[in-house]
Amino acid sequence: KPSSNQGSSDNKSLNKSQIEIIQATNPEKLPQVARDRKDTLIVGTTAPNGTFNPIYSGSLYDSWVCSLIFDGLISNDAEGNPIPNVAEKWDISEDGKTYTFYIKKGIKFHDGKELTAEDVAFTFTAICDPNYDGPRTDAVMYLEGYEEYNKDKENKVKEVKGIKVIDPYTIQFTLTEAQAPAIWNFGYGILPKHYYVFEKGNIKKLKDLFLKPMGSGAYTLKNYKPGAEVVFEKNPNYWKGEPKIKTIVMKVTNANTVVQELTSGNVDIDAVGKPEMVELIKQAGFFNIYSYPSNSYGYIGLNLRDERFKDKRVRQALMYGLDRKGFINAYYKGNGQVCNAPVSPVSWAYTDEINQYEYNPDLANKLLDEAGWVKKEDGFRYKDGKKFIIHWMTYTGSKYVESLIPIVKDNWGKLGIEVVPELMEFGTLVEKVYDKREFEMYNMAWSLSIDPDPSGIFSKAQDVPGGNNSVGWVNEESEKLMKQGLTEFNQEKRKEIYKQWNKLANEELPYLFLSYNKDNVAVSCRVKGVNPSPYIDWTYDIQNVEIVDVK
Amino acid sequence: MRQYITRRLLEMIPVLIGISILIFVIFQLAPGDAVSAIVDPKTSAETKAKLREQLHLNEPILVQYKYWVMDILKGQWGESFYYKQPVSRVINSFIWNSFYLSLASFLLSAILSIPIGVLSATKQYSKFDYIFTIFALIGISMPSFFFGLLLIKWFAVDLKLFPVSGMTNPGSTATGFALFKEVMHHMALPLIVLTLGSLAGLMRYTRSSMLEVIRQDYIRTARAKGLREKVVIYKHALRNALIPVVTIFGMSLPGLFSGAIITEQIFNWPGIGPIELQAVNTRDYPLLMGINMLLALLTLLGNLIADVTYALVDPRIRLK
Amino acid sequence: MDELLIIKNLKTYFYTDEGVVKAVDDVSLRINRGQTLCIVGESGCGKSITAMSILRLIPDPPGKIEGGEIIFEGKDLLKLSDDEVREIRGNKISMIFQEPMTSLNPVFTIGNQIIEAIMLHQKLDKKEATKKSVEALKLVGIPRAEEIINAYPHELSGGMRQRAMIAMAMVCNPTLLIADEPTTALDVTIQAQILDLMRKLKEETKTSIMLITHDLGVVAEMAEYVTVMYAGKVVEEADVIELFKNPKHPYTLGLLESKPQIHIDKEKLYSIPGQVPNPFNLPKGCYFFPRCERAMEICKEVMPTLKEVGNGHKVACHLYGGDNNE
Amino acid sequence: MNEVILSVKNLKKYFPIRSGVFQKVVGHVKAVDDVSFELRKGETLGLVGESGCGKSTTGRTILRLIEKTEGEVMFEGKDVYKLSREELRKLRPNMQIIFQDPYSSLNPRMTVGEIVGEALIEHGMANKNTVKAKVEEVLEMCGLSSYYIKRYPHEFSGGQRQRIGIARALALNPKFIVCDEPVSALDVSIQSQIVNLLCELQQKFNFSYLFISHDLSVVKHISHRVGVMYLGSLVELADKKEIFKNPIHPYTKALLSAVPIPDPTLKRERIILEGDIPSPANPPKGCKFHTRCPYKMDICKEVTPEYKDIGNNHFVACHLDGR
Amino acid sequence: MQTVRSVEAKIREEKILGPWQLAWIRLKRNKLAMLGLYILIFMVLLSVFGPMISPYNMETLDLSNISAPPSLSHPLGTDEVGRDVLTRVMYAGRISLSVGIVAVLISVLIGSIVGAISGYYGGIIDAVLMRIVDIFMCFPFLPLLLMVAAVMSDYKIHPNYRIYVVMFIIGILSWPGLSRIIRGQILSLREQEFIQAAEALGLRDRRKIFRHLLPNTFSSIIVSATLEVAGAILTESALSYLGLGVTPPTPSWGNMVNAVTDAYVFQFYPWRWVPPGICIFITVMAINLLGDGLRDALDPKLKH
Ligand SMILES: Nc1ncnc2c1ncn2[C@@H]1O[C@H](COP(=O)(O)OP(=O)(O)OP(=O)(O)O)[C@@H](O)[C@H]1O
Ligand SMILES: Nc1ncnc2c1ncn2[C@@H]1O[C@H](COP(=O)(O)OP(=O)(O)OP(=O)(O)O)[C@@H](O)[C@H]1O
Ligand SMILES: [Mg+2]
Ligand SMILES: [Mg+2]
Repeated sequence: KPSSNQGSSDNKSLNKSQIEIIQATNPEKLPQVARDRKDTLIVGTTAPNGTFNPIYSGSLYDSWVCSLIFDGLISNDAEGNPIPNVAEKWDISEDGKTYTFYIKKGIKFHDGKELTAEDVAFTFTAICDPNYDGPRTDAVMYLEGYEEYNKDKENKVKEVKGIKVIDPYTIQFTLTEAQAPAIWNFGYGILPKHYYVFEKGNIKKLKDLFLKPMGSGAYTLKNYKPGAEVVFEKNPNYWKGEPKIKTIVMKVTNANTVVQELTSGNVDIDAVGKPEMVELIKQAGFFNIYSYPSNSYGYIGLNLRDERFKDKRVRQALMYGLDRKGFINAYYKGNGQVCNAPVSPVSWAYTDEINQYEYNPDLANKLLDEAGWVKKEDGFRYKDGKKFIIHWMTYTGSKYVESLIPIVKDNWGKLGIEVVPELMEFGTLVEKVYDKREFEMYNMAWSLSIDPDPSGIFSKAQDVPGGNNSVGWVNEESEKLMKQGLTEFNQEKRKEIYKQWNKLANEELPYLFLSYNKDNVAVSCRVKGVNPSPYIDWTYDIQNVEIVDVK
Repeated sequence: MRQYITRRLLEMIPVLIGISILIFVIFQLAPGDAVSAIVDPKTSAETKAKLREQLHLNEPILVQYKYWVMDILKGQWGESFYYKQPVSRVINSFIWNSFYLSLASFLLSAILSIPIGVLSATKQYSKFDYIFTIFALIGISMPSFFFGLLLIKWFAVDLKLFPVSGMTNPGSTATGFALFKEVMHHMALPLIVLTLGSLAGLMRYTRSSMLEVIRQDYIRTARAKGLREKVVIYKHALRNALIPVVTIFGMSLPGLFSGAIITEQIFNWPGIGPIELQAVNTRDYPLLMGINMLLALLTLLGNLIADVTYALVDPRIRLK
Repeated sequence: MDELLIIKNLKTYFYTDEGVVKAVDDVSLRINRGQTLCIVGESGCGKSITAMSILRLIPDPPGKIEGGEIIFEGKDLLKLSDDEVREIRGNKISMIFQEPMTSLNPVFTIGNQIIEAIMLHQKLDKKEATKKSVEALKLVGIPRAEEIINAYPHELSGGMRQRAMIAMAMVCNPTLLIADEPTTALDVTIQAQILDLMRKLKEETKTSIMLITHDLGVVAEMAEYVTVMYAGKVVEEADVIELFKNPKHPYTLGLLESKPQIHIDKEKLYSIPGQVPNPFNLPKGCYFFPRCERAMEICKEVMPTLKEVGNGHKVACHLYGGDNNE
Repeated sequence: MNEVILSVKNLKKYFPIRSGVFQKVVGHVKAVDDVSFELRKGETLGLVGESGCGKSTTGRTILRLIEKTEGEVMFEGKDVYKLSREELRKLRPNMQIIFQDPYSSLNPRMTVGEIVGEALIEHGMANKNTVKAKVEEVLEMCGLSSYYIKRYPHEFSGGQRQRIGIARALALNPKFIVCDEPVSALDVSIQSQIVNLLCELQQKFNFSYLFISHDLSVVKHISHRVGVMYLGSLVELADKKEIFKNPIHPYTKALLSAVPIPDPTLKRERIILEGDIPSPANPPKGCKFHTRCPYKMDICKEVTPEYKDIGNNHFVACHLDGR
Repeated sequence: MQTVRSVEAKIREEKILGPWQLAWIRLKRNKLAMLGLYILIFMVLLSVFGPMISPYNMETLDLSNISAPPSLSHPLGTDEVGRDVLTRVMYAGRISLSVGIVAVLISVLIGSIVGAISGYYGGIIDAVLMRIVDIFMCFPFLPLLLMVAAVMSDYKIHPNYRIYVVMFIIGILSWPGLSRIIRGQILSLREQEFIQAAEALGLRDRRKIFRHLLPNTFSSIIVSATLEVAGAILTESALSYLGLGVTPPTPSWGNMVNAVTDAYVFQFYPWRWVPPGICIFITVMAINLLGDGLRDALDPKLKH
């Protein structure tokens, strides 16, 4: 039954124990530079692109900028549930196709004008623009009248049918089909129409204002130095209350020097990659470290169009025959875990009740024997006179890959399978895998969205050139379950559906699942109110974040 | 000479056009495009197709080239796929940072390497020579990220003499001389790394061509005139030894603008080096074209300057 | 007499792969103030090296001054510091080198190279120095001197380069002018002009001249005293008139004989037979012995020493003095 | 006498003068300005003249080592300037040059053996095995011992270098040699040896020489005819005996009077030339010599004297014509 | 008379030594150059025979013993998957040495020939060749190399053979610079009189270029070659970023040294990057000593 979601749901499936917080042990070691910086918060980041517009921002880092400056209709809480933001509440119609949002009154943009339904309509219409070339199209594609509006270059169609302003504080969106995850399409920041307004087709106007963004958010952009930093000033009239920190600087850091930046007190918050680095930060003593599984997983893709890999037993044998735990221990040193299904442990759809594929070379050998791959005296397996050689395409510049290669080669070599790795630049690999589909085996990782719907990756519809189902896994049962999951609005029921689907994926192995890694975020002990977790970052409730004195 | 320069400048036009076509074709032939680089479960195949159309990526090379040329003729260099902004603006916002750093390093290494090279030559096989030879070889055989990290550890973390990275203090609003001082403070470490890398080449070239020259008869004449050894070496000998060095100087012109990928990355210097690499990764052709054409132009200019300088340095060379 | 330069037992050796070349071996010379000394001798006998040794310009390695003294105005040049020698070079002693092409720096204009010396030693400013160098070039007979000072060496003819070198050496009015074959590249009229100039310089400033040449005509015209060298050694020395009238050493005789003379026609020129000895393997006795028409047994074994044979005429030959009796 | 081996007609060579940063051409040095003569087989033509008057340039343009500006050079009936590079290259061994400046004409990185021997191999006159003997032979002919074969040019004295240059030219057995001051750097004993050698070779193989020298006594000894150049042009050309006995041009007279005599007791009257030495970039109008000529007349300032035969194969360009 | 004769006779028996033979004789006398040569030979031997002697295979991994510090059984410790660093360093030498040397040979060969021809002939030939050089220098190598890598993978060239292409590419990458340096010098050299002398002798252009002009640019060539050896060894690892270098698990010094990009490895696992770093340095040093010696040996004015 469609629900009217308000506030966090009763669903507490995010396993809190997944988040590990290491408290600062020696706050007094906080360097003087940090102590002296009373009203400025410095957050380490990878360089944003400067596309400071919520409907254009491509990278995570641009979206941080956007979430400081703009507010969306809805937002999400730490558990990954939608929560009200600009919209006080919302309704979803019975058929799941109509979304009505009720906007809180009195929200002001930075220039003091009030935020109304017109602005929301403007924002979503902009995404539908025929000349729109940003990454948000998927958010509006299922809006009624999208095609008409988007295909029309002569400016005959003036509005998108599915976007309807009911009154200044109510807006309604109509979709062509019902989909449970659709709610997430309404989280993007709202652009003030009076500021950004443009003729249909003249989307360039938006681009010209990338570096002069204006929204209703807690902060305003003060200064942007490309490749170096973004500086924000607080919005004293913020509708959720005046922010406590005057200035925020997003300073560009990199993996090589992040530890030095943090420990020398130059940066208050930053993500730290490797466990060894976490160790160094821990020793510094004045950081709280938040460590939790990220919403992603790494896998090996086998081309299921290849006769050899069509055989489930072969896939399973390869899975059993790979010491994934060994690899993860070597590479992540406790900062990762084995993955057995395409869902992250942080998701409410995650389940443990599946085959763990413990390292078992004997079983692997048995399965391969069964599949007809015979080991000859040269130590390799043959079938129909053909040697079992796998050409493995992988990408360069990654320590992950460099550790994985010797282990795969070694492990599968022992099974009698020769692996020939071939490294290429990531973009090349992507083209080969997704566009040309010329591969036997590759490896990559997926970074997932909050909603656990797997159809964006595994559906039959994605089994086209350019589609995400590169391995070509088409399974009737899976199609059925995914469809059910999409149209079911009750989370408990969806959870059950996805449990089944994950079991299926675990059995069928469209991918050889490898690993989950952990994110580690270091937050200086002088910063209060930042509690990063898989679904929320430091920008969450930024107006409540404060800098405190440390003894 | 004026004629020669004019001719060479005119020659540059077809060469640049040729190069632009060449670069364009190579970009098109290189695997992947700006859209295929997007790997996101939220982005469907349809959306990708739409984007391709929007960016003209589906059309034949020639048509795409036409679009690019038309953008150029309109006075802008097209729009970066990744930054969604005019290429000239993107380049402009990074290239000067690279230029300041590279120029400083170029000047520093020229100022250091020439005298060191000269001294190494005049005191061939002395302790001085050995020390700097070894120094130079360390400079070229060790990767720059190693030096970078080492310097950061020593000078930024342990001694706290210099900032770890960046070009200015976070959130700084300094202007004028204060800004200059701030930038210099941040520049020190990357400058050392870059200079160390380029020192060796110049130094060794200077040394070897000095070695050739200091045994010439006219050096003896200069000495016989009673000139001070400094004048003999730095005026009479160096001028003759400069020819290969001039070539290197000419060749370093594009380098002044192209940025140093690794050093800039390690020190988070907001230069163009990492941007170019990123443009390759994201297959941002308009941006790549822009950067490469700029560098091509500078390369041609640098070589022209070197050629003209030969004739100025060595009157025996006739330019035709 | 007022001695300006005394060279005592100078030894300059070259250490090469094949062995030691004793380019100058135990040479002693003296030049008085205002005197012109001519050095003649076989090509390769060490004339230029002797001259360069005076200014300490021997390329080291491979060359080395192995011994002796060079006393100039009472100071041993070989014992001076580099700075002190530099003070003397180009100022008190200047030298005209034998190879004008390679001795001029190809990348500086002629003027530049002359002006530099003037500015250094005469402390003149650039303008005056330029004026002076134009004058100097005119003095050595270079046409369009105003333009030539802006020309590069490769644009000049051999003779012009030579004259530029001469101008450069004379412009600072040295006390001692070492001229290493200064006029070989010049035509006779210019040669005459240059020789005149040198003579004038000598008369006016009491400059002493050490003139290395093999043109016996020039020797006859210029020299007051002549030294004849052979294979790194002095074999004969005498007053010029005495030497031409009364040459003693067989080599000197041969030299005088070989010279074609404009007034005398000969079918074939006389030439000294044989070859200059191998510098790495000099004969034990007199170096000239293998080529000498009047060689004796003793010449093969014993090296003759330089002996006075009257009239200030010295010769190193067993034919003269007592040695030949043994 | 024998057939003509070389004929030079109206040869001109102008060097551009450049100046300024942009190296603009601001004028020309008329290094060789309308020179014509013929040379026969077995003949030696002495060429004397003021230094810088264009003797070396004449020699080099004849061999096409530098390109002419105008005129014609016929060698053995072939126009040197009409040959292709390859044809010219094949012809090279027949016409050689001994350079005035020995040192700069020797490659500092080659041993004497190579310098002298390489062309022999290149032109197929010797092979790797026989070349050494040949080189030694030539070196010894020129008064250099064979033990010098492995040494480099900078290790030699000036005279020795000159002999290397001579050996290099002679080794190829050329029919015609431009001798650009081949003996001026040599001491007299070697000088006589070389002069004798050149004469001997000429007698034996009928060589022709263009013998450029300052040393009139040597020129007189070796030449059959003598040409006198002044400022890029020939001013007088005649038989040796004729020119030394009966010099007509005032410049020739001055030259002859300036020859030093190896006799310190002899003091002679010299014709001292006065006046400005004119520049080849801007030669005076009329007779080029008039600025320095002791006998100059008014006509000399205006009219260029014709270069003509005044009988006895005696060419001269002077308004006085000896009468 | 006698003595002179016999001496001459003795000397006459010797052959005319070519410049290379002379150089070799002189080189042998230069202790430092010989030291360089011996080190180089040692490095070559080590990388050829070292892996054969080692008890470990460069691929044998030991997940129970990762990033272990040097010990008796692993003199240089182990890497991130427990492989023996010493074995890998030795094996990497094969790749890096051959990349360094072959790439530089290619670059020197093309660079000096193009530079010499261009400088010697001048005119149109120079203009054309230098424009080609210009174009090469303007080439966007990153995308080009991506393309090459993709083509190689399309044609299923075995990753192990790609290293030859890499050598070639590095060589091709670096010749234009050298050729401009050489050309610059030749431009000045060809105006010298000895070239006129060579012309007068009727020597073929080939000989003039290779015997008369190029040897006079030797010091530049040698300097650039020594600098490039180091460059090539390091470039190889940069190329692997574009998918062109050696394929893991095959090691190369450049790749191993690259481990230092990890700040942690840099600080705590020095045995993983110091040895390959030292190998590169020693090799470059050796080549430099040898090059310096060779230059001196070929410079007749520097005889001792
Ligand atoms: N760098 C050197 N290495 C070896 N031997 C040398 C070197 N320089 C000169 N010599 C030798 O020293 C000897 C003397 O040379 P020097 O130049 O003094 O002769 P010279 O008397 O000036 O002859 P010339 O009249 O031909 O100029 C010669 O035999 C020459 O070969
Ligand atoms: N490359 C050049 N560029 C410009 N001018 C030149 C060049 N070569 C020679 N000249 C000029 O040409 C004239 C003739 O020079 P050339 O060398 O032929 O004289 P020469 O008669 O051989 O003199 P010398 O007896 O001194 O050798 C001189 O004025 C000289 O300055
Ligand atoms: Mg000499
Ligand atoms: Mg001449």
